[in-house]
Amino acid sequence: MSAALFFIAAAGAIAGAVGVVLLRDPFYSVLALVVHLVCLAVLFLLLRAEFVAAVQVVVYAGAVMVLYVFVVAYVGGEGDRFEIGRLGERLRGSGPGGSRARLGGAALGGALLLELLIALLGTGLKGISGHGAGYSPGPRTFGTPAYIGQLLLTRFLLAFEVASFLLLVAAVGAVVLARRRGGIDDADAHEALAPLDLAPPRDAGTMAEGVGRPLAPAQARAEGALEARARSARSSPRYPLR
Amino acid sequence: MSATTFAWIALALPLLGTLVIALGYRSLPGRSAGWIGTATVSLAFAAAIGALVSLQNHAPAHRQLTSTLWSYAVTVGVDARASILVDPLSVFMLLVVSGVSALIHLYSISYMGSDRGFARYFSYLNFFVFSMLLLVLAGNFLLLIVGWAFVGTASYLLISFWYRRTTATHAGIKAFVINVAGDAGLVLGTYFIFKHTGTLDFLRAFHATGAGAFGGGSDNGDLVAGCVLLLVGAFAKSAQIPLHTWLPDAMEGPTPVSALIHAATMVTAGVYLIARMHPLFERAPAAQDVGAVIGAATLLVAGTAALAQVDLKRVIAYSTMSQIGYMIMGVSVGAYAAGLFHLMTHAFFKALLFMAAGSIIGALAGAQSLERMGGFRRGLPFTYASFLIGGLALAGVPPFSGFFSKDEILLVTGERGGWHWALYALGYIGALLTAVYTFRMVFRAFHRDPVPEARELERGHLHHADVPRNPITGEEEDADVGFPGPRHAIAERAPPMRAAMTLLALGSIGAGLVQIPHVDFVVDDFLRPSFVDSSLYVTHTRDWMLVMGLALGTALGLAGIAIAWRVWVLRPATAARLRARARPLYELFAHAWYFDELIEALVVGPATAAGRFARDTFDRRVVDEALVGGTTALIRAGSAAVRAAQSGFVRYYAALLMLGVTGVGFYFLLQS
Amino acid sequence: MPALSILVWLPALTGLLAAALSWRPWQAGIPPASPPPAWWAEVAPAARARSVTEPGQRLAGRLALAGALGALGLAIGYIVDYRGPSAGLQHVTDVTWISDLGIHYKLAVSGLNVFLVGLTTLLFAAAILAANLRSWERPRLFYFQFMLAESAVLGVFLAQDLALFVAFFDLMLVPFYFLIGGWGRQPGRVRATIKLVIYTLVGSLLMLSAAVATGVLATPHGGHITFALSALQALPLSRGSQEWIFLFFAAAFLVKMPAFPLHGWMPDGYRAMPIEVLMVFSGVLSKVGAYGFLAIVLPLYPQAAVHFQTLMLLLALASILYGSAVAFTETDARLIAGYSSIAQLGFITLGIFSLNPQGAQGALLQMVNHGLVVAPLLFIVALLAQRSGGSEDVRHMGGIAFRAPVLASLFLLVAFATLAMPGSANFVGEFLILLGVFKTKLAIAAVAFTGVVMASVYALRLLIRALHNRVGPGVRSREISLRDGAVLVPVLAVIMFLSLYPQFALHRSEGSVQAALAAARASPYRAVAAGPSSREGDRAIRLASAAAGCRFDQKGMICSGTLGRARK
Amino acid sequence: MSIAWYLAVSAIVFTLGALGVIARRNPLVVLLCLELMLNGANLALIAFSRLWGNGDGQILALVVMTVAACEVCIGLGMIVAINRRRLPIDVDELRELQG
Repeated sequence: MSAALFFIAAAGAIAGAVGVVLLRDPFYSVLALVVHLVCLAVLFLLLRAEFVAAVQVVVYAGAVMVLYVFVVAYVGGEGDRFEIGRLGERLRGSGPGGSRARLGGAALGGALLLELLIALLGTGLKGISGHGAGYSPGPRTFGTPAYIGQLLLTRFLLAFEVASFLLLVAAVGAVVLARRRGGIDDADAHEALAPLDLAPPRDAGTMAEGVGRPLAPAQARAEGALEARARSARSSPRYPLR
Repeated sequence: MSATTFAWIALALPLLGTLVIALGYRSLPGRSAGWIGTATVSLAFAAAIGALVSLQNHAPAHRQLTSTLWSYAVTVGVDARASILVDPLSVFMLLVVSGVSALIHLYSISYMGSDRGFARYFSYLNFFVFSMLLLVLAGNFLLLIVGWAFVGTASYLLISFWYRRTTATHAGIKAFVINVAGDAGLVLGTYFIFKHTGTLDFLRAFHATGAGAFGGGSDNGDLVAGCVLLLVGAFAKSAQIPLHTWLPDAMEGPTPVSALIHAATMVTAGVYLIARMHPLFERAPAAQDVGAVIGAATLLVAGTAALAQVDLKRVIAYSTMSQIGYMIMGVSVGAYAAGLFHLMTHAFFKALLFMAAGSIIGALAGAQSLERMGGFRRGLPFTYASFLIGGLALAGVPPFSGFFSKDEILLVTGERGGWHWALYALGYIGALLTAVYTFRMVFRAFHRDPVPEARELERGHLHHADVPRNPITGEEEDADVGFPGPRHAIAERAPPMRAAMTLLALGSIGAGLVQIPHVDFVVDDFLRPSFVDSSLYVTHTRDWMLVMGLALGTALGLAGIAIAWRVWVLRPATAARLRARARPLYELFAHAWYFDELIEALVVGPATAAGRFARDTFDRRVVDEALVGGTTALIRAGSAAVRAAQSGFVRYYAALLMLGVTGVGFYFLLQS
Repeated sequence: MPALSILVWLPALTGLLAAALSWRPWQAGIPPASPPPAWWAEVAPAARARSVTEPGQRLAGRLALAGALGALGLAIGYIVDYRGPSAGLQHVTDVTWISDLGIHYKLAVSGLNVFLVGLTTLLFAAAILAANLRSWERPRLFYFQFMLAESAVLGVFLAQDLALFVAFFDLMLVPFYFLIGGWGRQPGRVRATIKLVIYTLVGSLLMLSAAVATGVLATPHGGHITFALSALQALPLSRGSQEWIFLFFAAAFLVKMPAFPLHGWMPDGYRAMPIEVLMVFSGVLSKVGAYGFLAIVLPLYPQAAVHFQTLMLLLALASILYGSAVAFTETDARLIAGYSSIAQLGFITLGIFSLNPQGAQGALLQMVNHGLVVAPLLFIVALLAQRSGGSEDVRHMGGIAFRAPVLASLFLLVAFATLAMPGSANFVGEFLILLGVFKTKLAIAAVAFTGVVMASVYALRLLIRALHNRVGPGVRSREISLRDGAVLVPVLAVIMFLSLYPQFALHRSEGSVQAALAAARASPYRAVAAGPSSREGDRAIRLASAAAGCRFDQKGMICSGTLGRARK
Repeated sequence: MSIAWYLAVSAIVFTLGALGVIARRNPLVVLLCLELMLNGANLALIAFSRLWGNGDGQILALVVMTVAACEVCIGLGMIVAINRRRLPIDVDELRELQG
């Protein structure tokens, strides 16, 4: 039973990862990552890490990914193909796509994978082929929230606090970076965005915008003008939901 | 007071004068600078007399006194103290130098009276006297070298006194560099002696030499090397072949300077040196022979060259060279007393000749060429008289001083016998030449029909040039420099000049009488204590040689005068005819045997070329391009390689990171 | 006397203080009251005008000057306080700096460095006084860098720990990098700075590696590593390692001097530096190399010193002849001074590697003398340039003497001291140096004398071309001003004093010099250096080294016991 | 299932993420690939913690998640800022430091 579950979850996780890497469209990549995370959570469960699995689903697949979705919806960016060869091409300036670079990249990845496998599986650990330490189900046994909580608030209190502080800093940093005015904004950005500031679209920030409902003609024109200017600088159109 | 105290005073006074004049060059009114200088030197002369008197009070055996003020450089085996050695020899030089210097200071007050650099001139001149006294009083090698170089410096400063003249500055640097070469020889010779004796002090070194520091026998290799190197110094200073070329050019300096430094005192330092070092030289006969031969050669070369010069001062300069040739030869063959005696008389009559020449030059407003002279006999009677006295003394006509001193040198030379007879003969040939060129000057300048300037002078009007010109190149002087200045001085109109010349004339006449064979031996007896340890200090001579020498000297002197009379007065055309007949010989003499050209080609040219090559080619090509260029190119290449990695592609960095991780992992896998 | 650290760090601290106190942010950028004459820009591009206008300019300058004078006072105190010809260190300051590496912060006064310290403080005081006569851009930074340089140089001279020496040696480079690059004369100051830095840095790195190697190799098995010179002298290295370490040190020091053929940075560097900086650079920094040879190399690597003696002597000889020959034809007055100092430092190296007391004594004296002489010479060159229309080319000078007799006389004194006129202390130095060389290698001494003669040629040539002959076209001669005189006269006074009484310096340094030479003179390889024929020399070595408990193998001499330890 | 299988999966995921970081140009996707790598590491951590029956690995995994979250915040914030500056959303175009 657990074996079957493992294979399904593992297949899902790997598939999700492949999807993240290969899919052209950032939005699809995000969704693939969600799939991957969920499958990973299943694997965690199989490893008796209930709390971590829960956190994985709630925090990662839930919160973080939603953030992604919003940013992708706001920024978008052109979908690019998975193409190692482009790298070498970029480096050489824009020459013809190098098959050598592609080969090198692949070889590199292969070598890394091989090494990791050897390193992880080839370790002299005897238990690695077993199912791990003994496990007796119980209220506060290995992996339960109580167990984790106790560890976090006793042995790893410092790490816990530091992590929380790190989160705080990150939050503040994100706000500073992403806020509209000041700091890194330059003058023409100001007046370029002025119309948006003064007269936000009626349904700005609501789901309707994300769904891309046709707007009122006046706004359409206003935004169209804005789009034109934006497109000139930003090479990709604002990303619409399909 | 003891003799050393007097000596220190004599040494200190001119220095004091230098400082006073130099510091007060603005505030000193009128000619007071000149009077101060004269006063200090005269006082130094007085102090010298004091030293003489108090030295004579000692017993002859104890007439070598030393005195040390402070230790100059006493370290790691070197003993150089500020010490002086007072003995008859140094006192003798002290007297001659300070005496002649005092007179020449006096002369200069009028002669340089109208020069803008009056104060500067006298501070330099006092500095020279100080240096010369330091040289003769020095009690060890280091101090001797110091004085040696100081007189060279003073001579440089005074040669290029009129520093706006390119010819003067050239002459100055030439004189200085040749003298520095001499200093180098002196220092190196000192090393050789120090190496064996282990001391720089004269008396100790001589004592050690006597005690066999250079081995028992004579002609020890190092000793000969050292003495020859000392001779190099002596030759450079005393203008002996081949280091003599600076002296004729040195005539660029003011005439009193030529009289003092380049005739009477400094150029005779070489003679003093050899006399002072006789304990060393007598153990190195080879070096002595070198000195004798060079001296003889110089007296011939200079004598012949003097025949063909047209510049009055240059003629006298060459005659100085040849006279010093006599002295060097004399002290090298052991005729110490005779050589120093000739040094004294020569100081008198040569200074006198130069002063008289200065008077003529003044009358000609700066022109020095014999071509422009003639017939000054009536215009400048006093100058004529003194020039004649000097000339007779120089030509060695009895009873003038030169007659006794020169003949005594040759006499002792002959007494040595052997190959010295050759030197003896050469000496007398030189005597004939001397008489000829001396009276060539006399007749061409004072006899024959008067030049315009002379006529004006007879009418009582002193000629002034409308624009001052450089007597050598004829180019216009730039007016900043005083000379010839608004007015010139001639002895007839300047009491100080006349006073100085009178005294010197008396000296030139009478100085010979202090040492007349079979009559008195003042110089011999006075100097003997300095040469007690000398094996060559001979005074008694065989009578027939004495008689022959005196007769020969007189005859040759008169003959020379007769020849000159015949050639330049009776038949003035003769000179031109001779010149035309023996053109190459004349050229040889006129170019002074082409020594200048030789040195130019052998030393100066190559050195300059090497310098150019080093600067323009080597420094630029090899050092700058090969070394520096190579280094920078290397660095550039390296930095370029590193910079290429900084492409700015984040993905590229990531790839490199991965590569690194893979590599590290690979390494560890291989390790396990 | 107060601790040496005060002397070392006083300049840097006052420099910092000056920078801090003279900060006038609210009145920056006031234009100069009177525009400078056109030629002034060529003489001193960094200077805006003779009149000090920059806010805080005067205060910064005065404070820096006060610091320099304070250091000078302390240095004089140390010189006066220095006792006798004893070889020992005095006023030792010894603090453990990095205990794990055995690096000590150890400063001390010895007969070798006491006069160099005096020279350093004197020249820096003079140079800062000279700098005060001009107005600089960014004065606070300028004076701070200047004082920092003084601290670094003092540290180099006083350091008694190899690592500390290296640290100060490299610290020296920093301020000069900025001083030349930031205030140098255009054009070409950047190129000059790069050249200088590359040259010096390569040398420094070689030296660093050599120093580390010394500390490591000298550590006995199980012993604790140390870099203190006194300790290292007790642990000599094997001959093989001594030799390459010697070469590394020699490279660093010869570049610093500079010596032929490593002088490539010199012409550009000299042309580019502001004259005040050049005064100390040429006067003091060039001595660091020579001092390093005397205080570090000879005591620590005696066998290598003996082994490379001939090589070093020939290099020095080449420097003498080359420098003299170029100075002989050069027309840029600065470069005449520059190449002449190459020749002078050649003499100093000659003296040091004659490896006998006279030579070393002379070399030490000559270091001080050359510093005392070259700084005023360069300053006078600047003064002449002001009078000859801003050009430092002797072909544009001439006839300056007539309206400026005092300046002429000062120049005369300096010039004659430069050519080692007998009667000057320089002559005593050269006399001792050549005497030492004469005793070691007669031929080399004889050839070196040509350098003496050529020195008289180029010095007089400079003097005559500048002061005498006809007045040059652009020359507007005028008398030296009192302020400029205030820079020159103290230095000249010291020159005069040393000329009259060199014993003052010789007496104090005698013991230390002999101590520095002792190891090299005691080295068994001396036998080769002095041995009549090679075979006898070898026998002599074997005897001497056997006595010293050493044996031979293909790696050279392996010592054990008293002299050193065997290394595999 | 034996621990080895989990480890294998984590290795594969990590490698995929790494390749993605190299190969993709859209910063958003690059961030996602970073997440993949972190998750691969997480899986390994948890597997090992299971192997030892010790919770430390899980705690570390939690910390890694926190870090990942922070990284996402900052990364996305920067992307938004970049987008605000009208700069192309492409890591290859963003080469100079002063935009």
